[in-house]
Amino acid sequence: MKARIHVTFKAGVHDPQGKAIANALQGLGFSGIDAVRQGKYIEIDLAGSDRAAAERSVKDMCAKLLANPVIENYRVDIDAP
Amino acid sequence: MKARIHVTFKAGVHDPQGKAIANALQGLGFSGIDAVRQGKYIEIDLAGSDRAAAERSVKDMCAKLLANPVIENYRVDIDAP
Amino acid sequence: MKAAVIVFPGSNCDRDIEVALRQSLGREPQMIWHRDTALPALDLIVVPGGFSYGDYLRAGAMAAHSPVMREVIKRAADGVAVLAVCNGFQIATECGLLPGVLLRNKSLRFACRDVHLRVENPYTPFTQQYDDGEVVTIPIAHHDGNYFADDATHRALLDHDQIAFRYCDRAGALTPDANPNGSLDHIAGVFNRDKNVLGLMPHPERAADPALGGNDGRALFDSLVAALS
Amino acid sequence: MTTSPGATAITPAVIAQHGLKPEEYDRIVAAIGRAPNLVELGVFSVMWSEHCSYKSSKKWLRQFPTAAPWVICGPGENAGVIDIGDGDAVVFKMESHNHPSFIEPFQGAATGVGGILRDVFTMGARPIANLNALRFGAQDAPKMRHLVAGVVAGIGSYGNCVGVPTVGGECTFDPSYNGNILVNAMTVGLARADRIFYARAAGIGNPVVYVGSKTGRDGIHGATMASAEFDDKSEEKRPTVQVGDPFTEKLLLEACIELMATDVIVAIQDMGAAGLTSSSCEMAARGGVGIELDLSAVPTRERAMTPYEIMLSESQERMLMVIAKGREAEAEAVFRKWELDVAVIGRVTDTGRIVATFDGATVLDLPVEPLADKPPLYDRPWTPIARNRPPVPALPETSALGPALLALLGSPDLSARRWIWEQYDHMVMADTVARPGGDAAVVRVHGTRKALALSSDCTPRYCYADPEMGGRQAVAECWRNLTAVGAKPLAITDCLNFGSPERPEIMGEFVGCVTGMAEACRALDFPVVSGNVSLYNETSGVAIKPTPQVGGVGLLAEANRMVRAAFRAANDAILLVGATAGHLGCSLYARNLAGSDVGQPPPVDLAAERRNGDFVRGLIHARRLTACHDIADGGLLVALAEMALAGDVGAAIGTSPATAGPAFWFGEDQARYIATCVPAVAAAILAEAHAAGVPALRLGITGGNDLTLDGVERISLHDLRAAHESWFPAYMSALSD
Ligand SMILES: Nc1ncnc2c1ncn2[C@@H]1O[C@H](COP(=O)(O)OP(=O)(O)O)[C@@H](O)[C@H]1O
Ligand SMILES: [Mg+2]
Repeated sequence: MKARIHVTFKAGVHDPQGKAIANALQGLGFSGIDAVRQGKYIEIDLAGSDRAAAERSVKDMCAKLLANPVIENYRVDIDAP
Repeated sequence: MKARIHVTFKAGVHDPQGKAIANALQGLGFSGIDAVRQGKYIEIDLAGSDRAAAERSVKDMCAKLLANPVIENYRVDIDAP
Repeated sequence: MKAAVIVFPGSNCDRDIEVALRQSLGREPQMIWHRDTALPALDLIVVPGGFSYGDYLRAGAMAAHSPVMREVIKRAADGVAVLAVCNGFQIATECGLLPGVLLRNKSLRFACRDVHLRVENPYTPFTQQYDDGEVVTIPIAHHDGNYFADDATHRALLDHDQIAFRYCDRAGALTPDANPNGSLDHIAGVFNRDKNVLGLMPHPERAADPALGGNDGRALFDSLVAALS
Repeated sequence: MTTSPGATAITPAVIAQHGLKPEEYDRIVAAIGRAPNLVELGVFSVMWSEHCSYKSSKKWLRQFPTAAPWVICGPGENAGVIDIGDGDAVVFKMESHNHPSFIEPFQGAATGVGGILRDVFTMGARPIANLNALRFGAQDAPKMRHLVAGVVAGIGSYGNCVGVPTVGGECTFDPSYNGNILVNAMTVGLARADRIFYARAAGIGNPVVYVGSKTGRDGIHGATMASAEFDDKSEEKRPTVQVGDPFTEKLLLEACIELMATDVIVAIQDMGAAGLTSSSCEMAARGGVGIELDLSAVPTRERAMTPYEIMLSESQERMLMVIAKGREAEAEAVFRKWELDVAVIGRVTDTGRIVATFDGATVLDLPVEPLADKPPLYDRPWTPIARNRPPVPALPETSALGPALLALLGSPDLSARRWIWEQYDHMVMADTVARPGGDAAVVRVHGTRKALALSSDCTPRYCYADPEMGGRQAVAECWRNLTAVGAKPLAITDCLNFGSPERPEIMGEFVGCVTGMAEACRALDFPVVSGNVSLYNETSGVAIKPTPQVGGVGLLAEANRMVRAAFRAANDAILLVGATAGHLGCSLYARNLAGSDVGQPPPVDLAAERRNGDFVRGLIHARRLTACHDIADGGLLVALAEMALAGDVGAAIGTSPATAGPAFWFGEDQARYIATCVPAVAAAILAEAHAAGVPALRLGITGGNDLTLDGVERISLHDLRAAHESWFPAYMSALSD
């Protein structure tokens, strides 16, 4: 199975990378950019085929390591095996 | 409109961060982890409502700035306005 | 005073802080490999700078969840002093030993240079040999030193005198130019509420020998030796 | 190119794809007495590439002096080794990562640093300093900011993470690098003189051990790429660029140093360019033995890797070693402690052959000698270079030195490089006593009174105009920089960056530069102990300016006798040491006025260089100087301004009819220093200089907040600082492509 994890900043946390990307895109001549936010995308290949168990386990990974709950949210999607 | 961009290493490109995350998860007692890959996830809020134009423009951003095609792939999804 | 320095895979300021501690202490601190989780009796634990686990994922995140940090947290709860410098500070916030978080520098660039710091609380074992409001010069070297905390946490830091050092200019003023990384309220270092844990981004161990261009960090090590011996 | 041996016919097209000429192929067949299979062809192609074989350059490199009483190991090993007394040795080398950095600036530069660090710690040395020499294209060339930003961030990210301070380097801009930037990295390490490790396999039956990252399909044919000229399509060919893993490098470094404290290791070599192929062949060749490898035992990262790929992969952060039989468990314990992949993948044999099996079948069986020691060597045709340069135009008679000085200090090549070196941790290891921004960087030898002075130098515009003079000047300037802090210059490494050797005029540049370097090394007792050659630095037939980068190491027996370039206090006497003819040819001042380089470079008088330098070093040793700075790019007035800015102390300079005029102030005559001393000793120093045949004169006195010339022209330090500090950040803040 494959778990797809998105880790993003919580609203209100300053995201200097997102802001820098927005500036750079404007500098390149792209217009109409209201806001840019940068997060992380993590893919995990998992053994087994119990989707619910996998989801629980990956959420636990997020809580324990992959995201910092002070500043980040996460979302977990599990592809069908 | 919102563009969601995933930037990931091309197959075969060494991903030391992914490898380190896999090791750390194993160290935390998680089992059944075959592989971990880390990528970037970027959200861009765009003015306007022409979805096809937005997609073209964001793909151009990826090619010019957000990804390095030598080692990275990107995927662009545009949410309906 | 019994002092120890925890060494993680990827730590790289461990020797530097060992040298600085030895100078103030008169003998060697113990170097503890991260796998040796049975800590001896100690008065001071140092979590040094560097790039533990490469700083992959988030600076300090992987070391924060290592078994030895669980022991350090227990000792801190028992009142043992913990000094967490640079990557150590990042580890300490990641494992909840200290409040807040260290984000990417506002410039998005690594920054290595001397900065001025204002001593905000000299009434702790770490800072008692500094004067209140004294301006000291100590180098920084980090990519993720942009201190952030939510409003409630920030208020609590203020209410409990937990801010140890602020980035300032030569005269002690908190000008925007004097903030090297975008830190909230110019925060360069914080204590826990009990003042037995200090985390700071600047490297006092690099300013404890005049030949290196400054000696202002020395008082921090001398303070600890005086307070804990 | 993934196939099993025998499956692919060795056609002329396949041979050409491997960068081998038909005659070279014939030579292979003759050497092994049969046609090679594809794996064998791949192995030959990398071993006989320009990068590994030095086939175009070797003839000329023999000119370099490589011996001195203090040289422990000259060229031929992974890095050079010199003796600095008390049983301490310094191990150092410079290497290029030009092509990868142009394609992927961050990872290309980062892995360049990783590679040179391994070259040094593979010899048993703990790296204590990094330097880097960067040559970028014109400031407004496409993508140039992006390249600058990526290269600098990449170098920083790797060195900072490993925890080795990056203490110095160079960075200049010139249109000849528009399509071919140069990224040269140098590492300096410290070892015990009796604990140097060499890459000489020995002991029949000893196991061959692989340690470090797993092998992937990275950079296959990278070594061949480094020897093939760029064309506009190469960006599309997208050669795989390696991603650096500085964390694994740090583990590898600590593990190797830990194991080197025992006597388990017999021979060791990093897997750099051409990976397992070059490390195994070279270790076997140096030891005069054979090596047998079981490629199925190599830890791999990807599925279904072929023997061809395993032999040629350039995956980073890997080492190969021969260890003493029966000591496998000890080695394994250390590597497991550091969480590294380790495997026994072969053994030393007495056959003189390199043999590899895969899944039980022999996939490669070649004699080592032709591979490593008998590559084709070329005596390429070359034409001596005599450029017909326009002479320096008649420059306007001007008394307005101030504006000219401000313009120079605010120009790309003379502006402060703070934007770069603040991104490098230059203080980690807590021994950096002279930080970047001065002449040589100075790093203490940990726990002793000694220190090393380090500098990296080359002036490509001189080398282009007159290769031989430029070659001399590169060495002389490096020697001068080390001298200016008070160090005794001991030895150099080099990185010779040139265009295609298949063009006689490029070969002419090469021959000229090497000849000039060799002359200077001999005259200054400054031998070459290691180096690297990078050819084919051209895009669509446009070559870079010849860039023979020199990296020098000097010794301060007592670190605390070092002087800095900064004016130390007010009321010091300012002295100029060395003769000033006012040579404006090839100067930055003339370039600024003429819009391009004009005239011939300044002559380098090696005897004067040595006389003046030895005199200055003697003064520093005797603690008679308060500051010292060598005079180079931009000339005397630029050097004075740099000293004033570094110390935040101004100066009042008196001129005379003999000295007035831009040629005096901005000429780039060589062998010169500005020194300061307390006024009481100035007269004695001038008298001694005179007696020693060293031209010297008194220029003025330090103090105030301005540079004052003749009491007439007054340039405030504030304005100078603004000009000096603002160019780089302003340039980079416009980062948009
Ligand atoms: N320009 C040069 N001057 C002196 N020695 C050189 C030069 N170029 C290469 N060498 C020496 O030749 C040997 C092989 O160099 P190289 O292939 O670059 O080493 P590595 O395989 O470690 O990358 C080294 O010992 C190097 O020091
Ligand atoms: Mg090597």
